[in-house]
Amino acid sequence: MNLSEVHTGHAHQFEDIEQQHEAGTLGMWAFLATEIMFFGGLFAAYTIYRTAYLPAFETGSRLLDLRLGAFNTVVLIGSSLTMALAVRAAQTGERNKLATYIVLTMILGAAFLGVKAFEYEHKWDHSLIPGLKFAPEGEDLLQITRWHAGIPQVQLFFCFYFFMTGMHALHMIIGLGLLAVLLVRSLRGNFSTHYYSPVEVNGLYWHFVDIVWIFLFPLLYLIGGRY
Amino acid sequence: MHYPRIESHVHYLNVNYGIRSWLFTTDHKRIGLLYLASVTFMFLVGGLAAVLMRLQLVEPQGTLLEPDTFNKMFSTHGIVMIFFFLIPAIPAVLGNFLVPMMIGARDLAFPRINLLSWYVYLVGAILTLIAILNGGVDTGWTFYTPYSSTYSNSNVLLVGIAAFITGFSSILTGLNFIVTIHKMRAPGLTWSRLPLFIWAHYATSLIMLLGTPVLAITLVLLALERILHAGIFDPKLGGDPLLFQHLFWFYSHPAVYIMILPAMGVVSELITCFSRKRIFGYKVVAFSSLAIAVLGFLVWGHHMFVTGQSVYAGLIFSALSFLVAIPSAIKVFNWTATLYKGSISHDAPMLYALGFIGLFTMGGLTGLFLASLATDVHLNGTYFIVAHFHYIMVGGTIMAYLGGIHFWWPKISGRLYPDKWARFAALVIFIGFNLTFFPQFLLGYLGMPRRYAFYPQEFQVLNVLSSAGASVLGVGYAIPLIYLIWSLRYGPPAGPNPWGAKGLEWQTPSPPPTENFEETPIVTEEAYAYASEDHELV
Amino acid sequence: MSGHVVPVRTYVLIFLALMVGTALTVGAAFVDLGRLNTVVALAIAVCKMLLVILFFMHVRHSSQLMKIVVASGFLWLVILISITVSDYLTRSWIPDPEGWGPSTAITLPSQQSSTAKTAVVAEAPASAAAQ
Amino acid sequence: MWPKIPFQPDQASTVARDVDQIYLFLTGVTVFFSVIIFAAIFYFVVKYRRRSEHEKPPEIEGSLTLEVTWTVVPALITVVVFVWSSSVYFHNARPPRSSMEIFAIGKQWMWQLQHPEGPREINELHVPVNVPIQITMTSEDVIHDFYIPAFRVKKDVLPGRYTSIWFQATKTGEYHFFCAQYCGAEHAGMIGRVHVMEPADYAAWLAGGNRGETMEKRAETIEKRGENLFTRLGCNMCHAPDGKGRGPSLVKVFGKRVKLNNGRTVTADEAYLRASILTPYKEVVAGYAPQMPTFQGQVSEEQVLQLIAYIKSLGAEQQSSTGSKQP
Ligand code: HEA
Ligand code: HEA
Ligand code: HEC
Ligand code: CUA
Ligand SMILES: [Cu+2]
Repeated sequence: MNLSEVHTGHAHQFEDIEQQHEAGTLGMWAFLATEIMFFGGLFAAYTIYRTAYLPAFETGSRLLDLRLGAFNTVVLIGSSLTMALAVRAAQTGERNKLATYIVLTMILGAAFLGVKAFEYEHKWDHSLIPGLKFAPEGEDLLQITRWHAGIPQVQLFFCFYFFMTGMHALHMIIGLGLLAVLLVRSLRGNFSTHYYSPVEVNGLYWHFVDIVWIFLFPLLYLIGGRY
Repeated sequence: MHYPRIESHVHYLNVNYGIRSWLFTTDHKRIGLLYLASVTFMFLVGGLAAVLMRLQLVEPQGTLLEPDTFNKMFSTHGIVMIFFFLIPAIPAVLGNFLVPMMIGARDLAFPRINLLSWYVYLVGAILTLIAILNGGVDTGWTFYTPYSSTYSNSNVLLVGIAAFITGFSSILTGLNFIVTIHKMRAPGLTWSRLPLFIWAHYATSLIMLLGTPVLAITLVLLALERILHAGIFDPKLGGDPLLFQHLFWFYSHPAVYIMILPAMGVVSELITCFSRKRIFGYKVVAFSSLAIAVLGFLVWGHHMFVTGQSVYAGLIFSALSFLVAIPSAIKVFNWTATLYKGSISHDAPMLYALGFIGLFTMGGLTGLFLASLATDVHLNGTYFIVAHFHYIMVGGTIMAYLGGIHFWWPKISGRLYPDKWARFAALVIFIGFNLTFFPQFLLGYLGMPRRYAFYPQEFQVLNVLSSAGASVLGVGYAIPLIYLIWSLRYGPPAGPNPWGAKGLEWQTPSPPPTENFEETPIVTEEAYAYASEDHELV
Repeated sequence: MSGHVVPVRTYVLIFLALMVGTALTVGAAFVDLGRLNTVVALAIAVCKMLLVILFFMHVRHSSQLMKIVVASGFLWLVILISITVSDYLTRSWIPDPEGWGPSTAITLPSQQSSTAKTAVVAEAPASAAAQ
Repeated sequence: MWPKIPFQPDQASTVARDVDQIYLFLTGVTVFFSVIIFAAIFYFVVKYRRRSEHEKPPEIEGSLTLEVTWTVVPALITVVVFVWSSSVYFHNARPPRSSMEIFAIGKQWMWQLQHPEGPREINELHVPVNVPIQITMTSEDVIHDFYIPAFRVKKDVLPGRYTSIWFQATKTGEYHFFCAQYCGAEHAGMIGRVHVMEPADYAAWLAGGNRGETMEKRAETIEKRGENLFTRLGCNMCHAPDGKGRGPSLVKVFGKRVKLNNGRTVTADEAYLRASILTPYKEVVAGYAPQMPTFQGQVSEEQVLQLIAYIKSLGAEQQSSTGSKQP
């Protein structure tokens, strides 16, 4: 939707703004159904290998930093809250609040990605990168043998760790890009109580990415327990 | 009767000119034509590969191509025909053109996403062509691991990425259709009044939305596995190659219904129009499209009966495969019953539609041989399967596609094509088709495996027959290509409704104006209400 | 355009509930519940997801159609996972009645141990599930 | 002369007849429905052809009776086919206990077939007629597929796993076998011949009478080769027959219910033995430390099979031996 559409009210193919709004929301939800299946392929593969190689997956899970994972969970849920508040601000036409909440959401999103990058670097230092540099050492190795898990199977766990969190991070990055556009538009005053569909649609996307993480966190960081 | 010359009104083709007006168009009709040009090109590429294969297979020793080259040919053929021709063919060409018009809308819900989908398709197609010219790919269209992930020395990565990208064009098209059909129907156009073409596209879109992403992620995994060798599909590192097959077929079986459902929609339109009758059992036919789409998601494992899948899973998949055949059967019977006491004309589109019913029936019924476990053990991986799916995809979908192109050509171009040639071509294609692929059923039963660059002597006769048929078929396809292009310039003007058909798309001039209708139509009757008034042929 | 405006309080409450959920999952990971650990973790995740979907994403106040779209997305995920898993779980179930010798394995390498070839059918599901 | 077109492959195994019957039935169904549909279309198209542009056909909504009929009839047919076909398939999923066992290894692009008595063949397989034969198969690289059209049997051959087929030939003669899963450049060349022989001829062949060139000259039994390997790889250093080594004794381990240190109990079948050699850390016998090194990468699939055959020859617990030795 470009600017001219905002001024004329709705795009030419729609009857009115209401129809356009509904179409946008339905479109985003349909897209999210697609996204569910996109991640779904990964979750299915994960389920199979986790069932098959539980000890190895537990070992792998213990090599992740639980604190960072939990911290990121909090950050991301926080960003979902600010996003929800942003949508609300758009609904009620509070422009300044809208921009503020978008900025907050972006900050939290960026914080999440920063922590993720830190974790990745840590994994690289400890040679836990499947395919490229996978040679768990020292205490890590000890743990692995203690649990009688095969190194290749632990590597599989790390495949999933990187594929899943990587895919998720990619979605976050795209989300941040979308938010940046949204921020500019909100600062330009493009949205009103009559027209805030893009804010809402972006919000849906952001919450979805949050939901993916809500599952990734226990499935990757918490399996096998820490007792 | 007098109708204005095409040039005399402003329509989507002459509203503006120049390459930019096409490349940046958001008009669904123009995008449909962009797709038409690109899928036709890809069909010729895939067809060329088929021609080379059939030439090679005339002789048992196969001296024309190196085995390696032959493998690249059938891979190219399968990948191009499936991902770049048949999946977009009807939805992205006819669907794009017709879905908004049939429901009385001015455009699809997201015109720019629609254009984007074409560009995405284009990028995928170009990458594939680059990969083919750069040495090709030799994994077959199924990309089975660990061959594709570890052992193949060809451009698997590039083609995988290309297929991944193209998948998104399919997703975007499906998304657009779903939203458009839900939200943008003309006043009075209730669900029970929708043309069956729309129902079929709705069902197809469901599959595109829910199935394609799984293929996408699978190809990502394949690509990563190929780059990193981390072991997801490599048994040496604890992976399971069968998991790839599960994920692949989770998309690719439903994908065969992406290929057939729109064709069924087209045939419903053709049969009703050319027998001037309401469809027999509208509700059943509409509902069976949805049933096929949903049940189609539950049967993917029937491609894995002999690959080491659990015997019990095999039983379940077999039973469900039989189940999904029932709604198809219902459709076939209803189409046939629609003919009863009709006023049947023998125009070219109708010939294609009738050809579709017959050949789809044969193709579908031979699918039962494969859904049945004991016989599939023998037939899996043989030419029987090749024959099965060509009967459905070439004998079925392409027939319907050509029928649809002929039917709506006057609407698309505003011109009529030479009817005699069209009927002649339909006949040549029908004969050539059967000559090409019927022998392959026999070959398969005799045990000739597919994807063989050379083969034992005893299979030669049938292979020669098949190759002979392919040349007839090739000629058959060339004829419409020529006269349709010819008609663009020399065809007589068609008028808004040359067939006396009922859909909304026929109530607007040919070619239609950019916004499709002068004013939004209001629908007051059921679909195919041919009995409601006298037909004036226009 | 008239969307349903949810009070800020609700959002904050949902946020707090999500925090509690997070704390619970982390806590549960430190308690040995055997195989229940996974079940608990997933149950909590599903609850959190529902909260996000219903409130943050406004599905609670959306049309029937929206609800169906959301539900079908998850239904399809369940189809994908459950049928695929059913293959893996039953691969080692080859029945082995009298008169028929052990048939060779069709399992993932790791499941080979549980390939209880001599086990009778009734016993097999248990051994497969024990994975 | 007009060349003769064959319509049916040789029918040379016990299951071939069963499969062909289903095939024939399905052909009947296909012909029946195709003829009905084609005939109806043709009849309608001629009878009701459009005679004038102003024809007004009667309005027909549909008919519930008809809809139900043509839903139920195909449904019943499919139920029949499903039950029939699945029972044949299911029956064939389990080799009879008295089968003679042959090992097959697929690799790009050849088949290696190993007889229990020692002879090893490449792309040729000699078997006696009227004896159930089980082929246990694995692959060294990609997925292949062992397919004998005349016997109507086929199964994918996977790396890292054992799959098997079995058949009982009913007619002596020579039949093709093919690789039916695409496996690379020479996929089409991965074919060979089964020679089905009278048992006496087979015995003579085994004894070295008329072997083809593809066969190895010196035929040690597979167990003997396994035994040599067992020493060469140093297995015997840890696995003393009296169980006093670092590892458990392997005498009579095959078919035994083994207790693992994680509390589970498993049956020591071929797959278990294979896993013990290649991934020993995964299943550790109760009472032992996970000290056994992996032999992954040091032994080929063929050698694994030889080791397994040797371990099996050390005796088996109870009923579980797969291969009774020979007819
Ligand atoms: C458009 C494409 C399309 C369609 C619609 C279908 C439709 C069907 N297919 Fe096909 N199939 C393919 C394309 C398609 N297939 C392809 C490409 C492959 C190979 C892939 C590869 O390996 O490369 C394949 C492979 C394939 C296999 C795997 C074989 C193997 O690899 O071992 C199986 C097995 O069950 C199968 C079954 C079926 C069935 C039961 C249907 C059913 O939906 C058919 C239903 C239709 C009818 C039944 C006809 C109408 C009915 C009547 C007139 C009434 C009488 C009816 C009854 C008595 C039931 N197909
Ligand atoms: C939409 C799908 C589609 C279509 C339309 C076709 C069309 C054809 N196919 Fe294809 N086919 C597949 C999908 C399709 N196929 C798939 C998925 C496979 C499996 C691949 C795999 O194993 O991975 C396959 C495999 C396959 C094989 C088996 C290869 C093997 O296993 O070794 C063969 C062999 O005969 C074959 C033949 C043909 C022929 C003769 C046509 C003909 O209909 C083609 C006719 C078209 C033309 C001849 C081009 C048009 C010609 C002109 C307009 C004239 C001018 C052109 C020139 C001068 C070139 N196909
Ligand atoms: C360093 C000593 C060592 C060597 C060398 C060794 N093993 Fe073992 N093996 C063990 C130990 C210890 C165990 C028991 C613990 C376990 O299951 O991992 C064992 C277990 C086994 C088992 C499972 C036995 C059972 O009772 O279930 C088999 C089979 C086996 N080994 C075969 C072999 C073969 C074949 C070789 C040679 C290729 C070999 N081993 C070499 C130490 C060894
Ligand atoms: Cu081996 Cu094909
Ligand atoms: Cu299928």
